[in-house]
Amino acid sequence: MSEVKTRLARWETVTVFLLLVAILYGATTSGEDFLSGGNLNSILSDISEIAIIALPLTLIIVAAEIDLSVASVLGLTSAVMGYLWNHGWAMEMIIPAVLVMGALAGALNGVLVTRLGLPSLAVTIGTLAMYRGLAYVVLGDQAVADFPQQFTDWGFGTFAGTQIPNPFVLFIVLAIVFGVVLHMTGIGRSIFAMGANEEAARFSGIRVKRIKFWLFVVTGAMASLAGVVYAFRFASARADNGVGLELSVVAVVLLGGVSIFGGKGHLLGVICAMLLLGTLRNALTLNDVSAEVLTIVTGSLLLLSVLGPSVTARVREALRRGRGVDPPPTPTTT
Amino acid sequence: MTGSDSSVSIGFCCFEGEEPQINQQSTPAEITTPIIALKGASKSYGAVRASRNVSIELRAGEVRALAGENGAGKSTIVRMLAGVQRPDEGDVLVDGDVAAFHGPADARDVGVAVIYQEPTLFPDLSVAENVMMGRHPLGSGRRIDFRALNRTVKELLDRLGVKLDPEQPVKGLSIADQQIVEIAKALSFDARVLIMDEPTAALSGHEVERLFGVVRTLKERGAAVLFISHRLDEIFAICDTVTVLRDGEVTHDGRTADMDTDELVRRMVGRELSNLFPKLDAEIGQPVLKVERLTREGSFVDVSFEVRRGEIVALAGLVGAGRSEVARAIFGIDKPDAGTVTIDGVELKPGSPTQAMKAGIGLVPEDRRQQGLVMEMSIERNMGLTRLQALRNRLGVIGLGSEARNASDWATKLQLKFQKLSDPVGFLSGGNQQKVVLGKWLATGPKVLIIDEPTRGIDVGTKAEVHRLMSELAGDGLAVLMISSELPEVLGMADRVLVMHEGRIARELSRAEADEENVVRAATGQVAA
Amino acid sequence: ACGSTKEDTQKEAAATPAATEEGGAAAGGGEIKEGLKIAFLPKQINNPYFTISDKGGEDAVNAVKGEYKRVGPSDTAASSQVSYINTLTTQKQDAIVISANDANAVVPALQKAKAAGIKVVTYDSDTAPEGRDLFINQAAAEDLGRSQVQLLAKQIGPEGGEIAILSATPNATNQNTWIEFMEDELKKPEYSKFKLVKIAYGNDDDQKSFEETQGLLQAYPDLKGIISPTTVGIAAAARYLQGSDAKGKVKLTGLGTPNQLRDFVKDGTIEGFELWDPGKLGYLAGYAAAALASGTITGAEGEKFTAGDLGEREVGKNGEVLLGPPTVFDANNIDDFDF
Amino acid sequence: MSASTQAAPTPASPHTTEKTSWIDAVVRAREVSLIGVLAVLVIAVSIAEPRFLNAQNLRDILLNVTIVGLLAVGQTIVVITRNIDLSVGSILGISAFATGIMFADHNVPIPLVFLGGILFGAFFGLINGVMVAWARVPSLVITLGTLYVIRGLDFAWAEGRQINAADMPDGFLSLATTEVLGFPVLPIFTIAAMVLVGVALGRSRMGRELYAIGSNPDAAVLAGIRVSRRVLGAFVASGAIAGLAGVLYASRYGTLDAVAGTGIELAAVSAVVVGGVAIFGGSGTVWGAALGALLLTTIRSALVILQIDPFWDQAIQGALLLAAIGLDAYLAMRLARELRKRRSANRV
Ligand SMILES: Nc1ncnc2c1ncn2[C@@H]1O[C@H](COP(=O)(O)OP(=O)(O)OP(=O)(O)O)[C@@H](O)[C@H]1O
Ligand SMILES: Nc1ncnc2c1ncn2[C@@H]1O[C@H](COP(=O)(O)OP(=O)(O)OP(=O)(O)O)[C@@H](O)[C@H]1O
Ligand SMILES: [Mg+2]
Ligand SMILES: [Mg+2]
Repeated sequence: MSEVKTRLARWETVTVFLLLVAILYGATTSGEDFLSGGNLNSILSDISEIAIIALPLTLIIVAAEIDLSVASVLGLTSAVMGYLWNHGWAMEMIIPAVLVMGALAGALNGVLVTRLGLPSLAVTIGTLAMYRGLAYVVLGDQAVADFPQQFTDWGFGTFAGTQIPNPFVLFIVLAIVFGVVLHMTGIGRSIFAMGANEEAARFSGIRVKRIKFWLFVVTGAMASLAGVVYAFRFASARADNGVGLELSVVAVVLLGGVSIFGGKGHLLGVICAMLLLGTLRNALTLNDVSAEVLTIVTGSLLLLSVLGPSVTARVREALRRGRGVDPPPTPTTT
Repeated sequence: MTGSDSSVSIGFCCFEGEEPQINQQSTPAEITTPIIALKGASKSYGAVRASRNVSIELRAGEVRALAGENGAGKSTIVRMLAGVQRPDEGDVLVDGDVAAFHGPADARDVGVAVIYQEPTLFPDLSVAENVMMGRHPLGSGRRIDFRALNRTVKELLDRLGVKLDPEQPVKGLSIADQQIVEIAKALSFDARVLIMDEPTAALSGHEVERLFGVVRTLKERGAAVLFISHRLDEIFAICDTVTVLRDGEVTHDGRTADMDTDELVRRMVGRELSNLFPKLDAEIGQPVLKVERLTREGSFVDVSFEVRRGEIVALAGLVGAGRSEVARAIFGIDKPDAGTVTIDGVELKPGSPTQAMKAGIGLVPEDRRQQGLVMEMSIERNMGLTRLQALRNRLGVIGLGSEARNASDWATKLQLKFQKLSDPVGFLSGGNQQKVVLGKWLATGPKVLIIDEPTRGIDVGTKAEVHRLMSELAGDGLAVLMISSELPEVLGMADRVLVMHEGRIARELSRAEADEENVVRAATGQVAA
Repeated sequence: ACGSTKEDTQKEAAATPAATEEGGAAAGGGEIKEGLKIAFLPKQINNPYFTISDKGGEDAVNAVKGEYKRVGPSDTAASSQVSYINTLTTQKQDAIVISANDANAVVPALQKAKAAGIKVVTYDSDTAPEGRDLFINQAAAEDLGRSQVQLLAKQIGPEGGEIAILSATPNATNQNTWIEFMEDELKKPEYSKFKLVKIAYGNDDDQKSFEETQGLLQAYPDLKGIISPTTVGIAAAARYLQGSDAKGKVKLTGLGTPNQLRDFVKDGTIEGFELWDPGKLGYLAGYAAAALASGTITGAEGEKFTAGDLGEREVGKNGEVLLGPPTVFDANNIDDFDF
Repeated sequence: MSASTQAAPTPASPHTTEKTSWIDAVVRAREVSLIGVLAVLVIAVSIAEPRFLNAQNLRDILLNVTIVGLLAVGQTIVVITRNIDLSVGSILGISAFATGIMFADHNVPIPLVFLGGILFGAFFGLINGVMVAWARVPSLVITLGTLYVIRGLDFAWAEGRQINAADMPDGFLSLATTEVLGFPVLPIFTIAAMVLVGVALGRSRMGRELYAIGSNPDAAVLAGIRVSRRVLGAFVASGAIAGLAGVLYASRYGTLDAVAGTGIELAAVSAVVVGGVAIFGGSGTVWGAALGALLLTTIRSALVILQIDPFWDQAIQGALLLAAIGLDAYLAMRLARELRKRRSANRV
């Protein structure tokens, strides 16, 4: 198989292709509406929080773990922000405080996963419920909406006269940082190694537990940051902010070609996937496609993202073999 | 089962209450049609042609060896005979007729039992269920009769002469015991053909003897056996005939009685091999690694020894004696309960591989697929994993091509056979994978290298190369701690031999004292240290 | 105080939708324009209550020869509503009629829509006033809150007892306002024998509401009555009571639709409950949006507009238009209604 | 099969007696410890609030566990094979809606509705199964995808319609309230399913093969197990059970729209995890899973009856789930240590 063909067969490439198709679809069916700056702005701002959380979650999934509690940490952050604001804290104090809180929430996940050796899926289903519950404990049925104007303006505003929303600019900066860490540093290499084979990583002297722990901490902090952005962007802090967002984020990461089994993936794929999802949903809504169809489209894309590579591989295999039988997976032996 | 007790002997348990279908009279193997055979079989994995036009026949009452270097295509033949894979070209013949196996179940149905090279057990299930999976004895209402199941398996294990509880989950068994379960599994049904892909790799001499006993019984009963091993003495001990493979092709097919080890090796590697254990004398210096009273509950007790510059110390013993556990504890994978490890006089923090690496320890683990390598990662990245710090440039980022440079240096030094350094390491053959593991540790410039089973599952040619390397390294002043279950290797390579028995160092032998008898006696606990 | 709008004249006026910029009082009595693009954005697209109300909205928009459209999320998250607002803004609708999931979270997006010349009408659930031009109020929150207490008190009788509330989500704005008024009403001396023991939240989820009802009865064996000011909650509570020993003994009232509760009224599980006609609510909202978008009104207090069959309506304080008092449904009249 | 196997007298196998150490007890007694926790909980709560133990409340707990317990049973089948089925909530939802439609629009008789609901669920299970087993794609992703897709189909089908109790026959609705010998009818379905699945998993070859697949999928292939077919079957079973759960949901709650059962998959997974079914396959039983569901339901009920502030509900439930899996891990660790000790004892 030639280099080009392998590259073409990579799922990330397919994602880019689909993204282009989605843009083309939007542009041809909704014309100037779709291409207007304002619409670009709403595409980008709609995915702000998902995008921010998807960054650390990509790392976590590459490391063969998962964190389903992110949306609850986002909600808890919103709730605590509202609570502290009601209690007269200055916003300049609240932001660092909730980021620390998010990091602590992530640290609890990390401790349970690395020290007690619990499966992260189970742990974070537990903290998913617990953190959301704590959000209700903190803020109850209140909604806090009187955050200072300059902060909410930032959340809703655009960057230096462009149509790029401020939160998205924040995302771009973070994406560069995460991209470099994952793909160009020793930590990134370690994450890939432990995702593919944790034991071998340990035997190579990689501090698997420590790195995993910090991944959870960073994920918590980033989810918290997304919570801050969310609260500002909607000028509203409620305990139920971001309910159910975790599934969208996981969907985006997987759609971006990251293997749920760990050890494989590229951040660029994930970024393409979220642009794809945002663009497609926007283009469809502009064409008055209903919410249920959007749900179906999201789900189908996710299915496609895993079925596509697998089915093409199997078809290729069958063609090559010529005999058309499906071989059971074989333990590779040498 | 009670009524048919007398008819049940090793290897022939008829759980369905039927009579064994084995041909009881031992007809001369030459005249009969082969029970199972491959005819002109070829098989490729992508670009790798693992099997080319291979023909091999297994006849009743015959034990046939399959010999060849790593990657020669032995396991591929096993997989085709077992119905795991179908040949791309050519056929599988059963009793002379073309058979289309659609899966392992089809092969099993015609009486083919297989012990695969890789363990194929279900860790969560009991020993008994592992042995009898899919063939549980049924009671009323087609429900499984667990009592009958456990009893049957118990009987089978007793006949194999092992004390294993059939109800115990496989999870907690040692590798050797797991291998025994594999063997029991293969023998548990009415097999006409028994195929064993390196069954002895994890077994001690005692257990190997037991296994051979079983094989002989089977042979007398008229079964055909295919036996694969890298230990050539075993081939000569048990096999009547041998098929030699090189690069996927059959290069020789004949009686073992008609050849000797040298010839076999020559046919396998296609060249003469002079010295299998080229241990050079090195200058032995100051102690580097010092282990004192190291203890880990349930694994080993009170282990103390030292290794000096330029010295190769072998840790010998039976499988399960706790040698690997000592290595893991020294390197910090496991935390010992008591005792200390010092390098050049500096005590290591227990349970920290990172610290051990900093202090200059390297560990080439026994299981290279699980512990040594990340299979889907490229060769260069695998080699770089131990040197992530060193590969950073000023910006803290891994520089473009720095991994490739690091890897290609060592690939050259170790004469690695590969296509591209960016290929997944899983593309390499076993021996070459082992070299990658060695390379990734040598790249760290260690003072002490612990090598656990340096040549497990490696063919003779590569073995010699690995030994040459170890010897050279010691010559350069490296302290080497070698764990090995192969006696010739221990005797040939070591300056000093530490023999472990049941978690303790039973005896220390100098190179001069170390001979086969001494080591075996100590390893089996016949002498106190 | 301007004169009535002449809804019968349907002239093709080709003015830009964002015409009306005269602040304050009367807009020059214009006519409703044809071809107005009016979009309904309910809290949740598949909620039956909104299916009914938006049907009324559609009737209104069709009556004024506008272009009706209905979009919305399938969950109740405020954020999903925002992306719909943005899309509607991009599409340059003339008016958006919205029932807000979060009174504040949608405001910035609505303000952007308003800045683009789109009129915003809220119905059923309001936003902060700066987010919209008009709020079509189904019933004054005060009336609604107090009347439910009155209804229940009448059913229980003067001896009083413990009562509980089964609400929707803890964050539901309209429910919370009503509950405040209920609590205030209960402070009156005539209710001294009544005691509000618990506010439970069924999250507008059948299963949760059902289990919460059951929990209330277990935790408070002496419970005399439940108020559930949400259609999902009252149906679930009725269903639980119907199958339990407490049927008829524990009184249940609140807000619900006649179709949903007809059986329970007939078998005595519920004596009476109340609700406005959701279809009329949507209908009124549709007309209000059309009037705003045509520039016949601006949303100032005292302005009047004609709302089809509902006749003339006046804009009240804070830009609110009141639908009217709720209807009380009981065994005698329930068969007269079908929604 | 063989009569001789049957007739064999118990040879009083000497080894069975010697190895009844406490570890084996713990291994086998996951269910026992769950029952213990449950007992402690019930006793503690009823000391604090005696009304907890009244008949109506116990009946209610049983009824409440019916649906999530059923889903947990189905989920167990899938989890044992080292898979997961996140789409059960959506399958339940669409099957509940289908139940409503069958009654409201087509007057289908009750037994046929049950059958229809089950088949409906099995159909979606089949789709999941085909994708997981044939395309060999991780089930977490597949079922996350079908969670969306099936819910979307449900929305599209319902178009905002709601089916009310009035649209369904009384005979069907009364299943939720009638009792047989003081025992409510609805949970009987769950118990029947549990026993059926429990026996099938524990004592049939097919069931043991499911465990084998979860324990080591590659080895299962080599052992001649038809892995794809079995995994497919597990998903069909899980789907069918979710379909049945949908019918029961309709009977119990009586109000049906497109959001029925949203998010219930997490409750089912929680129950399975608390019930000691290993999320990585190969071990666990439906009894454990059902007890896990019962425990979680009882906790919920206790929170209500103890009049805990509703805002604390979710937080407490999450914390308890963490405690349950934490305890589990602790026990497993003890077990491993004990095994290690036992090995060293064995050699001497
Ligand atoms: N699943 C696979 N995919 C790709 N290549 C494979 C696969 N299995 C085996 N090979 C390649 O086929 C060749 C023959 O492999 P095989 O496992 O039959 O060798 P072997 O003789 O059993 O070696 P060893 O002694 O190391 O076990 C090797 O080059 C190996 O790399
Ligand atoms: N897979 C396993 N799971 C649990 N315990 C094991 C396992 N393998 C080995 N052990 C235990 O660990 C101890 C040491 O075993 P190990 O086989 O590693 O020793 P060794 O002397 O290094 O043998 P080897 O020749 O396999 O390297 C023994 O008590 C053994 O029972
Ligand atoms: Mg092999
Ligand atoms: Mg070892």
